[in-house]
Amino acid sequence: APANDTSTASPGGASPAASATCAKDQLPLTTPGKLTIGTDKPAFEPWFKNDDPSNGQGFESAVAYAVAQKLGFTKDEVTWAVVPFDSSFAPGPKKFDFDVNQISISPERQKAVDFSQGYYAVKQAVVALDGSKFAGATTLAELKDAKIGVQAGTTSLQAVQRVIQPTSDPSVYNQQIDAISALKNKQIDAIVVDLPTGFYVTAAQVENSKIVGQFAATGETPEEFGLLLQKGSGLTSCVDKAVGDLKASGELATIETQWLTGSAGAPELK
Amino acid sequence: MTGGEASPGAPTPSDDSAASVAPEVPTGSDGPVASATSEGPAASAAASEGSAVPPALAEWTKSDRQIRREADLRRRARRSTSVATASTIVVATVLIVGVTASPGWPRVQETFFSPSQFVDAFPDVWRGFLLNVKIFLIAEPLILIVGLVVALVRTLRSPVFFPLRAVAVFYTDIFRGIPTILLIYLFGFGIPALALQGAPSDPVTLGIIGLVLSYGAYVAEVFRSGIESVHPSQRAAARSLALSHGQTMRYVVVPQAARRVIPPLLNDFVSLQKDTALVAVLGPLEALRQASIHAAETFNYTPYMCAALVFIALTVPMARLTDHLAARTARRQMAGGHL
Amino acid sequence: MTGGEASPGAPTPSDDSAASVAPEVPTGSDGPVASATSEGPAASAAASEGSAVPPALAEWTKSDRQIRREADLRRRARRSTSVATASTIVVATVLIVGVTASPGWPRVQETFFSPSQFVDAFPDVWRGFLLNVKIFLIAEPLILIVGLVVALVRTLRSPVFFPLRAVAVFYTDIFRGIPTILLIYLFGFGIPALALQGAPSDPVTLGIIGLVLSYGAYVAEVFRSGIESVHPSQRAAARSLALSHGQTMRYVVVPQAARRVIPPLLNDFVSLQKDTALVAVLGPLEALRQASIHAAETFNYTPYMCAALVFIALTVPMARLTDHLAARTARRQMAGGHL
Amino acid sequence: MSLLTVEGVWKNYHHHSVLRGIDLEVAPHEVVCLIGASGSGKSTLLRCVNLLESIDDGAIYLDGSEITDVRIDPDDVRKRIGMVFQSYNLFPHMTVLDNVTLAPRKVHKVRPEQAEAEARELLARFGLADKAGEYPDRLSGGQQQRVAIVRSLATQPRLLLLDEVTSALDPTLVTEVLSVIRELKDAGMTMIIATHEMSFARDIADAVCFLEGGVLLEHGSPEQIFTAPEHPRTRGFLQRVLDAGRL
Amino acid sequence: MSLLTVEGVWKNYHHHSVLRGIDLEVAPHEVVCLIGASGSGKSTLLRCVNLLESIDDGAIYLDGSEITDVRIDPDDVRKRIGMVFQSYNLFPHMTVLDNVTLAPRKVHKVRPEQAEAEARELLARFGLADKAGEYPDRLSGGQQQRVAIVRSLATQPRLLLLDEVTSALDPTLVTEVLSVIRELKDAGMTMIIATHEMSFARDIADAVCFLEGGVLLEHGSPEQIFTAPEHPRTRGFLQRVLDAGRL
Ligand SMILES: Nc1ncnc2c1ncn2[C@@H]1O[C@H](COP(=O)(O)OP(=O)(O)OP(=O)(O)O)[C@@H](O)[C@H]1O
Ligand SMILES: Nc1ncnc2c1ncn2[C@@H]1O[C@H](COP(=O)(O)OP(=O)(O)OP(=O)(O)O)[C@@H](O)[C@H]1O
Ligand SMILES: [Mg+2]
Ligand SMILES: [Mg+2]
Repeated sequence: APANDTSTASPGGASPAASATCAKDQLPLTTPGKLTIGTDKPAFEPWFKNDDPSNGQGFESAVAYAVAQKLGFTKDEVTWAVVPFDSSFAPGPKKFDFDVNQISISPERQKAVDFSQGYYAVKQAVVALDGSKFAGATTLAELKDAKIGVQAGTTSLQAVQRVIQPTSDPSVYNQQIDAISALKNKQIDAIVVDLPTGFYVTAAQVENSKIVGQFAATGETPEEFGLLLQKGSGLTSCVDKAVGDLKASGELATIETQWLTGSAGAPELK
Repeated sequence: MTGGEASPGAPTPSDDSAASVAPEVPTGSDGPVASATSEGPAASAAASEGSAVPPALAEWTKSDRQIRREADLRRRARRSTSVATASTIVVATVLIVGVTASPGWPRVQETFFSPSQFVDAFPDVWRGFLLNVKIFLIAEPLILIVGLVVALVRTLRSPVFFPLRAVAVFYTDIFRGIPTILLIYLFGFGIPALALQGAPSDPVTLGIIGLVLSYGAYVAEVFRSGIESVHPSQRAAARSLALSHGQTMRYVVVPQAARRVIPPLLNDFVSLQKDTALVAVLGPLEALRQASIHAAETFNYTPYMCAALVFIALTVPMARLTDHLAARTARRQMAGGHL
Repeated sequence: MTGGEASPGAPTPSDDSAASVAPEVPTGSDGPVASATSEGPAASAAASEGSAVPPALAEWTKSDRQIRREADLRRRARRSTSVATASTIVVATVLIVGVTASPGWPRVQETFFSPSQFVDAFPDVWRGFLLNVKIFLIAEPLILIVGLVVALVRTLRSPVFFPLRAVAVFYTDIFRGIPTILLIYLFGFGIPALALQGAPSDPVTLGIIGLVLSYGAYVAEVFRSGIESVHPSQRAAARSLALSHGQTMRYVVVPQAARRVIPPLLNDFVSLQKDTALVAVLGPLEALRQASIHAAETFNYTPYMCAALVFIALTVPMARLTDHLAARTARRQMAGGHL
Repeated sequence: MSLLTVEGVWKNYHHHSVLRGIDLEVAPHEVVCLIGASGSGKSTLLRCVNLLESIDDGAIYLDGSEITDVRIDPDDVRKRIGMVFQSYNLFPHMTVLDNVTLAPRKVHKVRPEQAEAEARELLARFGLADKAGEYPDRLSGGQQQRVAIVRSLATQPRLLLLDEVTSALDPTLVTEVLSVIRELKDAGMTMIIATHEMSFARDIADAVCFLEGGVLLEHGSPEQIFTAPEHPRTRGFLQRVLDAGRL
Repeated sequence: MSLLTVEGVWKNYHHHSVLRGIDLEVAPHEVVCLIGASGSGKSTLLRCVNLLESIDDGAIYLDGSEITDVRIDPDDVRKRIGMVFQSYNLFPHMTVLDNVTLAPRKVHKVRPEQAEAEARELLARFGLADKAGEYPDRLSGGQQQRVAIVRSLATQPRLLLLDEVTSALDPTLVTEVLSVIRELKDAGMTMIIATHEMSFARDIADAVCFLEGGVLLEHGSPEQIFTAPEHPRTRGFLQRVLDAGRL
């Protein structure tokens, strides 16, 4: 996952400037009549399937279409735009109506962009090769001396720095493939990714690897992914409401169980 | 374009018949000025720069001594060449065997040199590469213009132009100092953020702006050094003909400078060709980005090799051309030419 | 190091007293060979290259005409300079007002120039930058060695060395053609994947290997052009003294080439300084990576400005030094010097 | 009235004076040769006359009007003066014809066809008719200098300055250039010639000036200067030239 | 026995022969001057003798043994021959002293102190004692050429080749270099001198060779060559030099 983030976040920090109605024809869209949704390329499993966000498969693709439906758009009225993580938060006009890219909500980020309320509460997990030195770790303290790799632009890095506080600087890679190559090459001892990605990595990407464990919730507010919108966007309240409705109706939970493995089987690291 | 076709000093077949051990030289007649055909001492002097008279090789028959000597030389050359070749082959073989026999080789081969991955990635990488080429083709002329203008501003010597010159110096200093990728970030995300009427927001355009400003600073310096390398006497000669500063630059200095800067310029363009990949940070799917997408998808680095190949296919010929031109320039300068 | 301290031709205070409208010149005595002190024509000839005799300015009193002329000149210069300055200021002001008055300016200011973000990011960026500097300092000497060796191999003219030369040519061509970042990928992930005994796996080391091989190819070309720019007569002079090819290179050609290539070399080092950032793809936290981490965390680009600043702080002085040296070299070459 | 008047001209570089109050008059159709050791200021004087250098004192008049006045456009002056240098004279990226027609076309705004016709005529007059299309580096040194002279004549200058036009030439090529200059004298061209060729100076000059250390030490007819120099320094200089086998 | 024997030497460049069967003998202590127009092959011949060029036919013997044999190490030959070029002679990055001591130290393995002492002695002998610490570009052209000669003498060569050592010099600087060569002749040095200075050649040479188009057309005593040249081409050449005021 290119930009899956965790950090303390207040869920649903929606803009108060909510437009009165969320009628489809009154929404201020980038392209009239179309809902443009952004995500990075490639789009990773389990969030998307086959690097094709428009197939409705994968967790985030399904969520995006569910939100679109709530806003009154048919599948045909949804278009996808490639938005690299770095440019998703660039100031200025956006080429998407909202961006779904495993972006964690944080107060700092909310100064720059709008978020919907969270659609997924994420936890970080540690992945190591079977039989490696740190594969049997059960506590965070045991991981202190590990050389840990993370992906740039994710909040896994902050999690590592705050929770594990390793003795040596973590390695930060542009892409997950690089982190995984380094793991395979034994240049690093473990990688930290969000839990769904972790499951996917161990199941499909790295043979003989295992999830060492997941981080315990850090106390305060849980880390959540939110949909990203232009700062002050007129869509924010509607999108936020749509997510809220999905949550309330249990639809979101259904999508989650369909596409994401549960957190069972990943012991919590103390 | 009258006459002058037969270059003096070069032997022509018709000379052979007349050639003898002491070949004929046109003896000095009256002054060269009087003779409208420019024969006489002038012509013979020109010819004598090549060699007093075109001597043909025909009359030379190799002596036995020379034939023996050359056979000797060939034998010695053959011996040492084969030693060298053999040792090179041995070293190369050891290297190749060492790498391919290493425990990780199958994995490396699979990860970096997978033919099927190559075939899969190639169309996309190629499509991306066309974008690189497009960016390059648009950026290059703009860079040349920016570079030339800035360089010309820096040649203005009068104190009147101090502020302008200061701007040019500031520009070249700062923009050479910042990593190109940062400039692309800055322009790519900064200009749209200003939300100005009519400001471009297309990432490719913005990336090109960043590249132009970054490379413009380099090219300005290249042009400036080229301009300064033109011998001051050329400038004096032009000014003494009452050409103005602008005319001197335009007709005399810049054309000569342009030829001299072609090699370093091409060097910069080889780099530019590679740095078009940086525009990827703004989103466009150029070759490297396409390769990295494929790599990320398949967890295989072969697409990068694919990208390396398309880049090499363009940059190596360009680099060779550069070398060739540089060598020619150097030869020219050695030959001196100028009286 | 005997004598020769008083440079001939330069006026010394003691000359002033003796100076007259027609200053004294040592008249030619016997031949210079006989006189052990090298006075006589030789010395006077040397002096006359500066000027026949050091003429002091003391005796020159400005005429009224000249005083008026200079006042006139100053007046004209002042007028045009102020016009130029005013217009520059106007343009600059319009530009600044235009940007800051744009609707997006407050957002831009907040996103790119936030002091608090700057303060937050600076320590990490600085720490990262120290790694850049370290990589640079290790890579630089290695690059010089690789470049020099490859360049020297390419100067070998004998056919015996053909295979070696071929390897050198192949190396420079390929490694100049591939984007540096690709080389770093290849070495950074390829070498550890080989799982060879004793092969390095530390990303910084691997990154340095990639940089060295990439820049080594460039620097080899720079050295080669420097070596070829040494006038062939210098080589002939050395060989005629019975120095071997190696000795000629070592004592005569390379020292002269080294001086000439300093400017282009420094140029390459400015680029290297910036390209150390590419090692980030292998994991190390250098300045640009630190900046991007901060930017991703806060969705604010100010950390990039922070990185730009630390880079400028190093590259601009280096670029200025390069320019200065290049200008000095150019002046030297103009002066000609060599008989 | 004299064509050119140089009046108390000083020129300083950094810490020394290269010209130290030069006075010189050149009448129309007169040929003046400047002689003197290397560094005596011959080239500098010529460059000052052509306004390629600013002077530090004194004044220079051409046709009676001051050309060193700050209000004068140097290019207007240079239109009336031709100059040929020791070396690096021709523009190597242009053909002989382009070299010759550049100034007429761009400065004097002569129509291209006319400029070309005139240039060809001049080239033919100096035995270079068949070189019009050549690039300078295909010419011998002597031919190059002849083209340079033709180029400076193409704008019909009032005054021609020649700065050691033969000293970069192989001795066997010198003759052809010198005979061009002789022909110009016969055609009535006013010239100032800095030269190391004493025999030529003696032969062609109406007046010879001996410079040393930026001072015009002696000025007279060639007979007087070469056979009975007044100043001991002139004698010393000529003696040294004689020793080198060059008189 | 002759010191140097050149026997039927040919040298080809691309499509023409620059030397066309040169035969020449130089006895010990003899001074041979090569004269001829530019491009006649003087420099090429000297370069062949010093093995800076390979020859295409013929043979060259030094002290009776063939130096053009393929088994001979050229550096061994060059140790016994000194050569001074027209220009770009000195190494600009070394002081005069280092220029002079380089070959003795690195090639002849003389101890540094001894090399320096000998170099200083030689420099003093040629009036350059106080220039030992200077860099070449601080010297006048004449001084530079004198240093170049000293440098080639420092390895005590059997034979000295001088290639137009004065033609890049200002005429007023020529004398000092020529007098050095005169002194060398008096000291008994064997020399081959390519020169354009006819009066000097007449004065110093034991034998003069006239080259044209790579052929040694005439070889004789200076009196014979300069006053009664046999070959009409020699006469033509000398006439042209005379026209240029250089005899
Ligand atoms: N641009 C300059 N800066 C400093 N000094 C200069 C400059 N140009 C010339 N000079 C000095 O001015 C003096 C006179 O030079 P000039 O070229 O006029 O002499 P010249 O008589 O023409 O000599 P030559 O016969 O060698 O051409 C010399 O001492 C020279 O070093
Ligand atoms: N490296 C080379 N390649 C091709 N031709 C060459 C080369 N070197 C010399 N020549 C040619 O060989 C001929 C003889 O040249 P050389 O330098 O020996 O003449 P020279 O008598 O020394 O002339 P000068 O008086 O000008 O020094 C000339 O025609 C020249 O062009
Ligand atoms: Mg001069
Ligand atoms: Mg020669």
